[in-house]
Amino acid sequence: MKNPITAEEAVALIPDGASIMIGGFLGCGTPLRLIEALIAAGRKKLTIITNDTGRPNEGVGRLIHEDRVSHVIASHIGTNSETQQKMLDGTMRVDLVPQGTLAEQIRAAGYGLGGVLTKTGLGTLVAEAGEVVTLGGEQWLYEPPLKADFALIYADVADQVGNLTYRFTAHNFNPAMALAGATVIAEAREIVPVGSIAPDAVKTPGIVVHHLIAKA
Amino acid sequence: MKNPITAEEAVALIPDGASIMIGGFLGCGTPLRLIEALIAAGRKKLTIITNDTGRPNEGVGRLIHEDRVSHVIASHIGTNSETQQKMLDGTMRVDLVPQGTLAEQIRAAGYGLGGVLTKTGLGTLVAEAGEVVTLGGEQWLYEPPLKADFALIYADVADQVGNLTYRFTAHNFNPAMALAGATVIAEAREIVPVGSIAPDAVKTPGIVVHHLIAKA
Amino acid sequence: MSKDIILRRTARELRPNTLVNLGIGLPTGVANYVRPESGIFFQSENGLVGLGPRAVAGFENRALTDAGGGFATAVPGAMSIDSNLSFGLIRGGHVDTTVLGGLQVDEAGHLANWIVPGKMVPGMGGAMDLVACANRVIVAMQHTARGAFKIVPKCTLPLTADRRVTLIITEMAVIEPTEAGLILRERAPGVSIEQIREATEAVLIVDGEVAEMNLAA
Amino acid sequence: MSKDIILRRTARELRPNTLVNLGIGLPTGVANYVRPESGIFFQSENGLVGLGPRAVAGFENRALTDAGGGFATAVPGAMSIDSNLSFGLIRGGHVDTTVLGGLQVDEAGHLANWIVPGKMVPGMGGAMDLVACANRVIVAMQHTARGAFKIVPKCTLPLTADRRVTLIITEMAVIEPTEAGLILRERAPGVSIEQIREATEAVLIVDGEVAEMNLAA
Repeated sequence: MKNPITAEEAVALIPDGASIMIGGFLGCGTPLRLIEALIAAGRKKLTIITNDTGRPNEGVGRLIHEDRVSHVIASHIGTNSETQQKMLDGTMRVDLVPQGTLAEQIRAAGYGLGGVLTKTGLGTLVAEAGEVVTLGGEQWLYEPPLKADFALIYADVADQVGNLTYRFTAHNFNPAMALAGATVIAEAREIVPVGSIAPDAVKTPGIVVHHLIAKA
Repeated sequence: MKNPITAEEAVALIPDGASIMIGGFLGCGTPLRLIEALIAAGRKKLTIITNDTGRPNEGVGRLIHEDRVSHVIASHIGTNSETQQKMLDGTMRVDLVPQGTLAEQIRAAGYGLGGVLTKTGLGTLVAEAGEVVTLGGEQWLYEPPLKADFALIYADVADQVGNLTYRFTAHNFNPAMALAGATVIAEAREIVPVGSIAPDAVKTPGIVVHHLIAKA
Repeated sequence: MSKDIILRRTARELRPNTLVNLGIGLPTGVANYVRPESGIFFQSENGLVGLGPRAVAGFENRALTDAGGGFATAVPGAMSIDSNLSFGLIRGGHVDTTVLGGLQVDEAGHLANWIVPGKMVPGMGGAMDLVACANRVIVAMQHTARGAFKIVPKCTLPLTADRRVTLIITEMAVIEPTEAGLILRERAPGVSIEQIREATEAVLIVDGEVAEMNLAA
Repeated sequence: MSKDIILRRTARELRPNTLVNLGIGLPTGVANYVRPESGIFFQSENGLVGLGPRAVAGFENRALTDAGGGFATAVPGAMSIDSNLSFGLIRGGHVDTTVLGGLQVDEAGHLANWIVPGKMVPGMGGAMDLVACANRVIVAMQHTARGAFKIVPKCTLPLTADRRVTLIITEMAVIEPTEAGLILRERAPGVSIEQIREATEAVLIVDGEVAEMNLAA
């Protein structure tokens, strides 16, 4: 059983400069209460690993707007002009990664695999920055596993041992990130008693979730 | 929508000498009707990729007992003395692969990845037969993707477009194999109308399933 | 209407009972020209097989969005997928056809559609996976960009993949990239080969008859 | 009873609120010595987090089996997992402790438990993943096999992994493999250091006090 903690207590565990995975896709499946708590707690110089950076001053974009991020690893920042501007200014480092590669790099870290071998990015700028290897008689782009100090997850339903379900397109990066953070903190729409979620419906086992945020 | 076909019609698509992935773990989640149909149709010289080979003359063991298999790729054959005997006799080729590596090799094929990088097997007989590579500054055992001509899947519930769910420990290799066969044939405990399975509960999208067997 | 021609013609390329990914913007409109009984499922790479039309106002669900972040719906028989399975379907060749817009396509059939260095840095999102790995890649776009050529001898913008795309469909023409170069396959009703060549910087090969586009539903 | 000593002592090594994998055979019995309020979840690598006791006759479910193929149960809060997630949990270090039997363990702390070449070729199943990747590997086994040494200077059987196991627990002793060699940490009640040494072919290092095993629940 998890002990309920507040979003404030959870982010107190996160130091300045930490690397943080944040679930969500343009705000869908993004742990918004944890993001606001990070801002309220004054955290800064964060490295964030996330699909996109939301929209200006919305979702993950709140952290960009409030200048809390020094480094972004993402696949798409086209919906956030502030992220693009800081990247072009050179005031924030942004590494862009193909979305499928990013998802597999995160999974590789959580699943104890040595990285990703993909055709995606071969013959492009992405391969110039990466490592092209020949394995099994074919060329592949190798990308290493991607870990983080923390993973902030948004779930639909959580039970009291931390088992998680996700809803529709709010799955996205959350299930993979839930195994790839050294400390995993989950925020859920709803918390139910143990045994309320059928074993076949659980998508993340509670045993990998370190902290579950109490209801708002 | 799929057109219902019988198990007999399905195995008529499979030639002698084909490579076939078969889901299941010691008979749990194994497509037994398709196995019996393969035997009845006289198929032989098959290569089968499967976690284990069941028990003597049970589950996948039926194919071993009936001498239909020339090559097995599996992780464990300790429960089937017939498989072990044929391996020691040299009358059947058996390649043994660590279970987690086998699962990822199958997934890699279905997911378009170049193979698996794992610590499992380093410093053992498995690594002597494989390829040890240094990537990201560490040693890994590389194993290539594993495809097959056919994948035979056992699902719990299927809808009429072929969406599949699995039950408890009957998931095992089925979800990964469902993406790794050039032709995917599914057998289900129950078939329900489209829309009867909630989108969050589906584990294999029907669009990757080529044939769904009619109820017995 | 030029957009209508592109959408109608592209819809005819989709194959029954397959998985199709439509890019943000113009390609999204292709769905309106596909009959429900086709058995085609649309993938939304953010997490759905079986994307339906946009949600009607009042029935939005904040957990059901499309790849552009808009409120979406799901068809009966839809499946929620995480990003790993979503891109597994793409990289693994389970997406039969992807339809994307383009900034440039060249004589090698290479597509550039993700960055204008120093000016526009949106990131590649899912485009590189889609273009490198989908079975068939259709570039559906306006033939020119406010007078500037988009079908060029060699892309000057960074490529999305080193793969040759399957087909280019514009309001003027259907062009097939091949090993030999760009073959002009079809022309829009009332458009001449000469007009297409004028709007195209790349060399277009005419190989036999250039049929008029069939735009029937 | 010797088996009881091994199970009781091993159970004390499991840490609250962690994921634990118990091998087929003797290790399975460890679960009977773990209190439900410990927050420990048992993994069955064939597809479950939250394995419960064997099913009672009449309430078996053919879709719910353990890694040995026996009819099993699930505890409240259990999760069904496919083989990929199951081994992701193992390789990714989410399994805190695995308890396995052994054929041989040597002075380097290496374990051999999957093959007797030419005689017994069961295959490694999940053993190699578990031994190479679980956070902690406990070998729980009889000290000797019908008189033959099992704790040896160097394994003569093929290794399961090149990783040093965490602890060896037998009915006679608790032994910790270290860089310096095998350190004798504890002895079973009534068993002398001399008796343990006689039953052990490998060199055992005695480094300070060798306490008597605590077998309290």
